Amino acid sequence: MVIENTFGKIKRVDEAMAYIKDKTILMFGGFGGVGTSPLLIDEIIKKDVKELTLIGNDSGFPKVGIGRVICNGQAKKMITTHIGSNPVAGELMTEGKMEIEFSPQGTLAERIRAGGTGLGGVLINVGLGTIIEEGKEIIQVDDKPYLLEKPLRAEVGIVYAKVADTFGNLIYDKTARNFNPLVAKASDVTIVHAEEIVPLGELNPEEIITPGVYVDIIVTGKGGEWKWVWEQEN
Amino acid sequence: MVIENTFGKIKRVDEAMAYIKDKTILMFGGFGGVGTSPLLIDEIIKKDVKELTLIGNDSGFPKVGIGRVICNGQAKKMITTHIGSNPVAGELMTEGKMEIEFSPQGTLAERIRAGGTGLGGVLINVGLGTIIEEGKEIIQVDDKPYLLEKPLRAEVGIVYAKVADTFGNLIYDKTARNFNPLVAKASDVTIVHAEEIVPLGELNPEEIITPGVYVDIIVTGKGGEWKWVWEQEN
Amino acid sequence: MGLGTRELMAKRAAEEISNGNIVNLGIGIPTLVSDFIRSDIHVFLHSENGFLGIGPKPATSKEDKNLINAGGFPCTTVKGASYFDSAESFAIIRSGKLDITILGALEVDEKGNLANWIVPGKRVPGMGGGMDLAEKAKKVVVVTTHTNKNGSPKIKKICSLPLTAQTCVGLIITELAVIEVTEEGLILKEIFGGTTVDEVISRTEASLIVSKNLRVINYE
Amino acid sequence: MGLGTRELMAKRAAEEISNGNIVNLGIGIPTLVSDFIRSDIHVFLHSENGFLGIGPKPATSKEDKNLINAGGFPCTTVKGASYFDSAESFAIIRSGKLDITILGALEVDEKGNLANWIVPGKRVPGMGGGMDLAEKAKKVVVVTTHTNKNGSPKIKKICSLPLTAQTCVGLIITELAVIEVTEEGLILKEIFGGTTVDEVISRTEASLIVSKNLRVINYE
Repeated sequence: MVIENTFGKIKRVDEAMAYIKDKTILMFGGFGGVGTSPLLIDEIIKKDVKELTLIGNDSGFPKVGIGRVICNGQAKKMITTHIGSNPVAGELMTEGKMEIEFSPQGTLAERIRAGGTGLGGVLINVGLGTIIEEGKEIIQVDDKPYLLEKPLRAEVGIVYAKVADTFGNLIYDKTARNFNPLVAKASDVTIVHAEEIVPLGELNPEEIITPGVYVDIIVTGKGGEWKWVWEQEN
Repeated sequence: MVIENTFGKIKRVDEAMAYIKDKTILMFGGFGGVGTSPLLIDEIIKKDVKELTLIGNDSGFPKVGIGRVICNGQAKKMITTHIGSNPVAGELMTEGKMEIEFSPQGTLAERIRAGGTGLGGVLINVGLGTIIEEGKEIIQVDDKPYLLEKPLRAEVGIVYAKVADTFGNLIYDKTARNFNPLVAKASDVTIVHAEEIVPLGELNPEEIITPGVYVDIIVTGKGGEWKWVWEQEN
Repeated sequence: MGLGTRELMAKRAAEEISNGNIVNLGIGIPTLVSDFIRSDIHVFLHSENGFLGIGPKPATSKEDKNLINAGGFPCTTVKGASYFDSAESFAIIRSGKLDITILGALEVDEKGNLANWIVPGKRVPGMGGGMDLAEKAKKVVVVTTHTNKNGSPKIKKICSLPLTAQTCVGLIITELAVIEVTEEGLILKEIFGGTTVDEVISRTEASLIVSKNLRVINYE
Repeated sequence: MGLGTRELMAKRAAEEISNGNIVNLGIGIPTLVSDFIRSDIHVFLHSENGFLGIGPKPATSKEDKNLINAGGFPCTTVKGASYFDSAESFAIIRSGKLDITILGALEVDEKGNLANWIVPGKRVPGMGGGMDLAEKAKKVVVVTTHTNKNGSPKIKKICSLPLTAQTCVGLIITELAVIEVTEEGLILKEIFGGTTVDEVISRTEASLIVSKNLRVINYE
């Protein structure tokens, strides 16, 4: 099967990594590490870029997902919902070495979607009467209070897909979908690690989850695969 | 193939129609009539309910889609983006017999999505400096102005799907998808006209567009099929 | 063989689930609830990552690294399951389509306020999807030990820890009792066999109204 | 056989489209543009209803009632096409992923303001997706007759009709000329063979700055 790089989006991993630098605002797909690209995480660690701002659902596990980047001391800030599965993230926060901004999970997902959808913000009433209110504007709609939640975008987004065609149309695998379609849309440069790249026309238009219009760079290859916590337990 | 009505969602058309009454706020899927259920439109006309508030992309054509309901004098108000393809809608508006509230198409889609997603509103900067601003609150986010666009929900939504399983998981057909997945989520009672109903487990979980959690009633059957404008021209 | 304390609580929580319900189970004891759902009803278990229709745990070596529940453990699917992204997953919660969520707690109080995400200065794991679930599920059932490790009551007059959500809890299930949150206050509806009303009251900081139809739960 | 006026305008508009572009064509003359896109480049045509990758018109009797473009006509797909709902369709537009939209106009003015959706008291069809497209496409190309049916200029100093979007237009293509909207004002860059700069100026209400490198377009 000959893959024509019609749109010039298929690149080598080192070409993709040129976009990830010190201080890059980096958004990542994944939930507990599932759906985070092992290959791109590995490359970020090898390149050892510093002072990243990370945006994503959680801080992974110490040896799984974005947790590896955090444990390698590469992040100065994280916007996330949960760091409980990675004790190192908690230590870095306590020691003041990594700033953490918590968002409720559904709110984080909507903020990223808003960033990818060109919205100026969304009004959400989850977190009212809690410390999540702090610093946020409260907007009344028909006499009910909502928090003004601002959109989130990143300079670079890393996305893990099952299959990409050469335009960057993507499908995902089961629960590895999670935040990936949201991240794909909310990043200035979207880098996709696809397990497989297929020619244009191979994907069923009904089944495409992310239209290729959002994808800038497609890489493929093996590397960085981690042992899952449940494999470690066995 | 035996269809078990495990969730009691599969009903007769007359049972479904009991939810559509005089003054019902009714949201409909479809774009230029494509993706609007011919069967349910036909039943609405037969039942001749009055003073409906209609929410949907456009007013169809006089003999196509929601246009048939409008031409039958059943709507007192419509929230929509375009009525140009149905001259009767324009006449009713001019004569003061049907109130029209226009929303830009992307804004209407987001307002319906917001209604189906439990948001209090979305901030959009399409329509700034136009008459779409009128009566809307302007919210500054990081010193940029946005219109506060309120969510839209309906009492009843009518949705046209290609296949439903017995839980109401739905897939659509090509461009007949359009507003249907949004309407399915934004209605207190979602009535789906599916071309086919299949047993639970027949649909691939990766390909389901609307999770059945949003669907209350599933009907199937033929009726009301119209001749498309491009067929009339031939 | 009798059930352990955790299983008793899980079994009681499962009684809250009806046919056709959409249910989200938190991690810990709530996860055990799925083992006790009646086999003659059809419910869909929701997973925050983006998935409706969690099935049983897979056999060892049959795990799929891309089919994982929100707690991080391999799972399977039931018939009628669907995958979606995390925004859609929380749209289901936020739009009120979740019938029941069963959650753990650090503290619950007389108004049904819930604190279960942070112990300032000690444990700051983040709220994950807890705020969305507590705020938006139609019914919030809390399953928790009656007191904490030091023996201090977790059912308080007023929560002292930062809240997860206000006035959200509907039912509290502990190893001692089942307590309903109402506008009149906390109603002690049921006690497990082996304890007494007096013991429950003495180990609860909040005021309890004892139901006239008190049920004593004796499973098996 | 020479091209008609409409086709000339469409052909000129097609020159604005480059390889890999995501393009939305309005109804009327803009729809004709697809016939003139260079065959050696690969572009994706976007349809507001929820579809990227519009292909050619199907043969008669090969139409699919569920495969329709935003203008209401049957169409086909190209390789790499994808379907999505209408919210996602406008997310593509609103997030700035549309490279070019080619639209009709009732009026355009010196600041690039566009009016193309309403003639108060006369024609009130609604804006459809026009506001989103005009406000959010990276480049807005207007294709319009130079004057209206009464011979009045459509390129005005200030639009008198209600606006579709402010300062959005980048390029104006008429049957007489190609005019670029810049911060300095409207630049007359090209005229079609058969007209003169003087004729263009006389039929335009807005001030025009004549380009020093004026191109005369003579197709074929």
